[in-house]
Amino acid sequence: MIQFSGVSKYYDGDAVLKDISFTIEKGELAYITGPSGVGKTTLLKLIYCAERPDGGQIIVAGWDVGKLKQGTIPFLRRNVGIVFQDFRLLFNKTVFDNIALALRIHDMQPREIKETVNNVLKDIRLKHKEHVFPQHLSGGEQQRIVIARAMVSRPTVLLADEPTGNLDMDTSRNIMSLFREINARGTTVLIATHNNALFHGTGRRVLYLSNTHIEKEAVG
Amino acid sequence: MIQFSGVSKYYDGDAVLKDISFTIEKGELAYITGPSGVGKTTLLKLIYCAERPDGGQIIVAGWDVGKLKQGTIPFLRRNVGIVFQDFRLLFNKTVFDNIALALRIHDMQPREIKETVNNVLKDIRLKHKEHVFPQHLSGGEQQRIVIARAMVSRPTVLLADEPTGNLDMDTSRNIMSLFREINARGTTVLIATHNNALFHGTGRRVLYLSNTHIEKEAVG
Amino acid sequence: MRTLIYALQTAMKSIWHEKWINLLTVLSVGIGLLILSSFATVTLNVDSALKRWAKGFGMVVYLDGDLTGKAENELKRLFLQDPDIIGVKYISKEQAVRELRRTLGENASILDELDENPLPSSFELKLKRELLKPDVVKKKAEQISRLKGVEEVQYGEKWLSSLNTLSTILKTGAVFLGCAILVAIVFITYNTIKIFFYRRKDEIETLKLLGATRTFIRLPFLIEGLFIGIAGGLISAVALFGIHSMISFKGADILPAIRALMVAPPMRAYMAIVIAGAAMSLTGSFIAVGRIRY
Amino acid sequence: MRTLIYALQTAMKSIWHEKWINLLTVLSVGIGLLILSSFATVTLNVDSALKRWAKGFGMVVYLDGDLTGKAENELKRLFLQDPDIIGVKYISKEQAVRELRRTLGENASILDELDENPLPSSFELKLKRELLKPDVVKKKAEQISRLKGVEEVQYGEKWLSSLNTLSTILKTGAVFLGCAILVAIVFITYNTIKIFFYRRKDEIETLKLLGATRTFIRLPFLIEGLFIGIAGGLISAVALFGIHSMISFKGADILPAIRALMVAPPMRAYMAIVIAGAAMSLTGSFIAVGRIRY
Ligand SMILES: Nc1ncnc2c1ncn2[C@@H]1O[C@H](COP(=O)(O)OP(=O)(O)OP(=O)(O)O)[C@@H](O)[C@H]1O
Ligand SMILES: Nc1ncnc2c1ncn2[C@@H]1O[C@H](COP(=O)(O)OP(=O)(O)OP(=O)(O)O)[C@@H](O)[C@H]1O
Ligand SMILES: [Mg+2]
Ligand SMILES: [Mg+2]
Repeated sequence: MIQFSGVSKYYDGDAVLKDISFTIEKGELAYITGPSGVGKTTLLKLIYCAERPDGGQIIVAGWDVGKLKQGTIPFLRRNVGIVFQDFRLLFNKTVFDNIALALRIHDMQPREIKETVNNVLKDIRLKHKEHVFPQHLSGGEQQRIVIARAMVSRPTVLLADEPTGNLDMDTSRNIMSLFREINARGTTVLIATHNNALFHGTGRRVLYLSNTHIEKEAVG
Repeated sequence: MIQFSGVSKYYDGDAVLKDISFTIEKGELAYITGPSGVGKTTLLKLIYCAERPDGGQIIVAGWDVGKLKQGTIPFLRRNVGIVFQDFRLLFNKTVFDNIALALRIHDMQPREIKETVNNVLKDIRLKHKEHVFPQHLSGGEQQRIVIARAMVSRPTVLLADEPTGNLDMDTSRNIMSLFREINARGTTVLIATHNNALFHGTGRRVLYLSNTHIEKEAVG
Repeated sequence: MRTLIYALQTAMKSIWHEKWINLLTVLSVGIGLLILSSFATVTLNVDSALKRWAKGFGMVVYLDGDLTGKAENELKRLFLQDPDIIGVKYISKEQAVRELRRTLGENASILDELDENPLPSSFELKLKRELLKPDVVKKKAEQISRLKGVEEVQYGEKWLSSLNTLSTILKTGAVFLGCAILVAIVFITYNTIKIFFYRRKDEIETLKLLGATRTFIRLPFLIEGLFIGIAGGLISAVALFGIHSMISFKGADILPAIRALMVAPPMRAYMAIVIAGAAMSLTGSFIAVGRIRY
Repeated sequence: MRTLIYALQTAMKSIWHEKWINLLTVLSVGIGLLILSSFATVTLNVDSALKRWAKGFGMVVYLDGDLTGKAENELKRLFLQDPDIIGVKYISKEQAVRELRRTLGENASILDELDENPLPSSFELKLKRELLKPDVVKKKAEQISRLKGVEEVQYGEKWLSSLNTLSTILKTGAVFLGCAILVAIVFITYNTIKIFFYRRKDEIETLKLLGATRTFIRLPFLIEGLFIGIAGGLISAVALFGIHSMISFKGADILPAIRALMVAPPMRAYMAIVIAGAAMSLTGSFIAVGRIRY
């Protein structure tokens, strides 16, 4: 589903990722970890084509991401749900509309949108905040909305960047079980985090990023 | 230094904080904790007058915050350094200028600004990113810049909202020792976090927020 | 299709939400178009008036007093053959006196005291419109004045050159003003749409990351720009019509001829204003939205 | 003080950084001011021309042919005493003939054939400026025509009312256009400054939280608006001067009198344009920045 072959990425001449190769199979749930500034977010950006690789090849859901034309990028992104580290919620839209937007882009019918959004709001236990604007939510609540928006369109790939950075342990556990659920429905999930507690004892594959390369691969 | 007496705060009729009273002494370093959405950020906002209390009295560094006139608010805030949960870095200014801004507002001389900012950049180990724009930094690096900006003007009170949400354990420890250092120089520090690991074994005062009131006060 | 509906909804919401700034933009665009179209109308009118005058422009060829009827006919034949001359009118001594009498009005009685008619007979020649340039006319006049039996050739030298200069000045002015206002209108819309664009900058960045196509992102802004242009055009068309009616109504009191002289902008011109407004605003919006890069 | 320096730096950086949009704003403001001041100049000129004409406006009182010199003197005394009349000029029969001769020009020779002078003697009266309203003049004329020895009173009834209407129309137009363009200029600056404001919205929110005063936040925008207004004003002042010079230069070819007739905008007026531009733009910026609430 996600396949990196010899991928490199430089920023201003400094390598952030160098000759990275790995494969995430369809239906897998895997983690990327490593200290702050190691390149976890950069790696995810390469997958959804917000950055272009300086070398190597990236195949995501059959698309050769590095060679994608500008006009084709939206169609790749419709297959990829993203939990952004910096949230990117729209402050002039209610919680409901923020999530619904992802479906509008998919050209879904209004009635269907309503049903789907309400369901996902129940899943993240924020149905009562439906008509609230995001700036009136706590950091943790916002984080859950971002997760909801990423998964509501049932993408084939789900990328999550530090999805529990603003959550206490209880809520974190809750969110992680949500990810497992989505994964069970067939979505490939890739989670970037520095929080070892998230993958300890899960039995999932963990890629350890360190100083521009994948240092080791282990089972969490 | 910070004194809450019977403070309440309602959002749309729902109480977030109700009849809260506590005092943080000058020179203290204390923690506020509690699950996501309990009102930690709200409590901090009351201190720097981004929200007004619906009842009770708040005294910060001698100012009666609840009754501050619009024109006086900037002068309160110059005494309060804030590490925002959502960072609030300026993406059109370099790292250096982002931090320098806090000093320009304080009407400091350009030469002095340069020296002070360079020192603080060394403290957070990001001197080499001086001329980089924040959007080109990793989440953790951005977090450290926000901390630097909050403390560069040597405020009498420092508020930190989830200052390690985006940091791995190593960097977190580093940042916490920075806070202790600032505190040792006489600044009163109040840290809001859901991460128990941050205050476990520090011997500092911890306020446990739960369901609109302070449930218990303990030593971490 | 659903994209269009959604874009329309978004545009409508934005138009309503930002009604003041939209209203001011529409008014500014309307004022610009009104000034432009008023100036065009004035130029059109002046130009058509000039053309009329030019049409009436004639050379008067005074004949020697003692010329025989035959010689006069000879001259007339000559003028009629000349391809540059499109009208030849013979004015006899008697007609000349009658005209003078009319000119004198009340004082015409002095003419009664005359025994003999002192006025010469003359030809009034009309030149082809194309030749009505000061220097061409001058050459023609000299040429004619050298003919046998011609005493003198008179024509409004001063006026002719004035009319030409005035017409040129007005047309140059119209082109300059036109360009300036065109740029201004495009810019005003650009500015307003840019404001909306910046207000939604974060939103657009996020939309891009969520997989929205360029059309999905751009369409609401273009619709809003189109609306502004059409509304501005309509306002200025209505205002132009009002002003024109008022002037031809009020003006008729001053100068009854004004009604006959004034050229009303045709229906097509009003439509053109609206279309021009729409085109300018759309251009401005297009530039404001800019290239969208993922 | 350091705040001012910092604000100046910020404003300068923004002016340079956004040079295109700033240039277009300056040009738009300049065009608006130019149209406004051109129209004002035209109105001023027309009005002053009208005033001159009005000053030259006279009533001609034709006297009975058989009036004695004493009776004429009596009438003159009467006119001189009338407070409404500020100028009395006697035109004898002989002067009348001389004037007619001049009017006839070439054809004046017919007058030589006359034995007796058929023209009446007359008075030319000038009325006080304040009385130059169509109905007042009419009443006065009727009153005078009833005097003994007066044959007829003539005056340019049509023209007088035309001039009045024209002057009113122009002044009303100037006021309307003035308001419209004033609003447009304020709005254009508002729009541009608002764009800058929105671009820096996050920055401003953060500045507020970091303890910046309102002045610190607002000053750069106001300086930028002031700059736009002054630049626009200067451009339009220079353009107006250029156009005015060109017209009085070129126009002199057409109508030599134009140079004497034309009222040049005084130096003060040019300064006024710049100041007006600055004031309007500053107003626009002020509104754009809005109330800053912490
Ligand atoms: N657009 C950019 N231009 C230049 N340098 C960049 C850019 N984006 C990221 N970097 C740099 O690349 C490195 C990796 O950044 P990245 O955001 O991928 O880290 P990360 O692993 O997500 O860290 P964190 O856990 O702190 O979020 C950092 O040192 C950062 O400063
Ligand atoms: N401006 C607002 N208007 C309405 N409700 C608000 C507003 N700000 C916060 N709230 C609500 O108040 C509650 C407390 O929010 P707050 O941000 O203080 O939580 P928190 O303790 O900081 O949580 P977290 O750890 O997730 O950041 C939340 O339920 C939130 O939805
Ligand atoms: Mg990251
Ligand atoms: Mg919070």
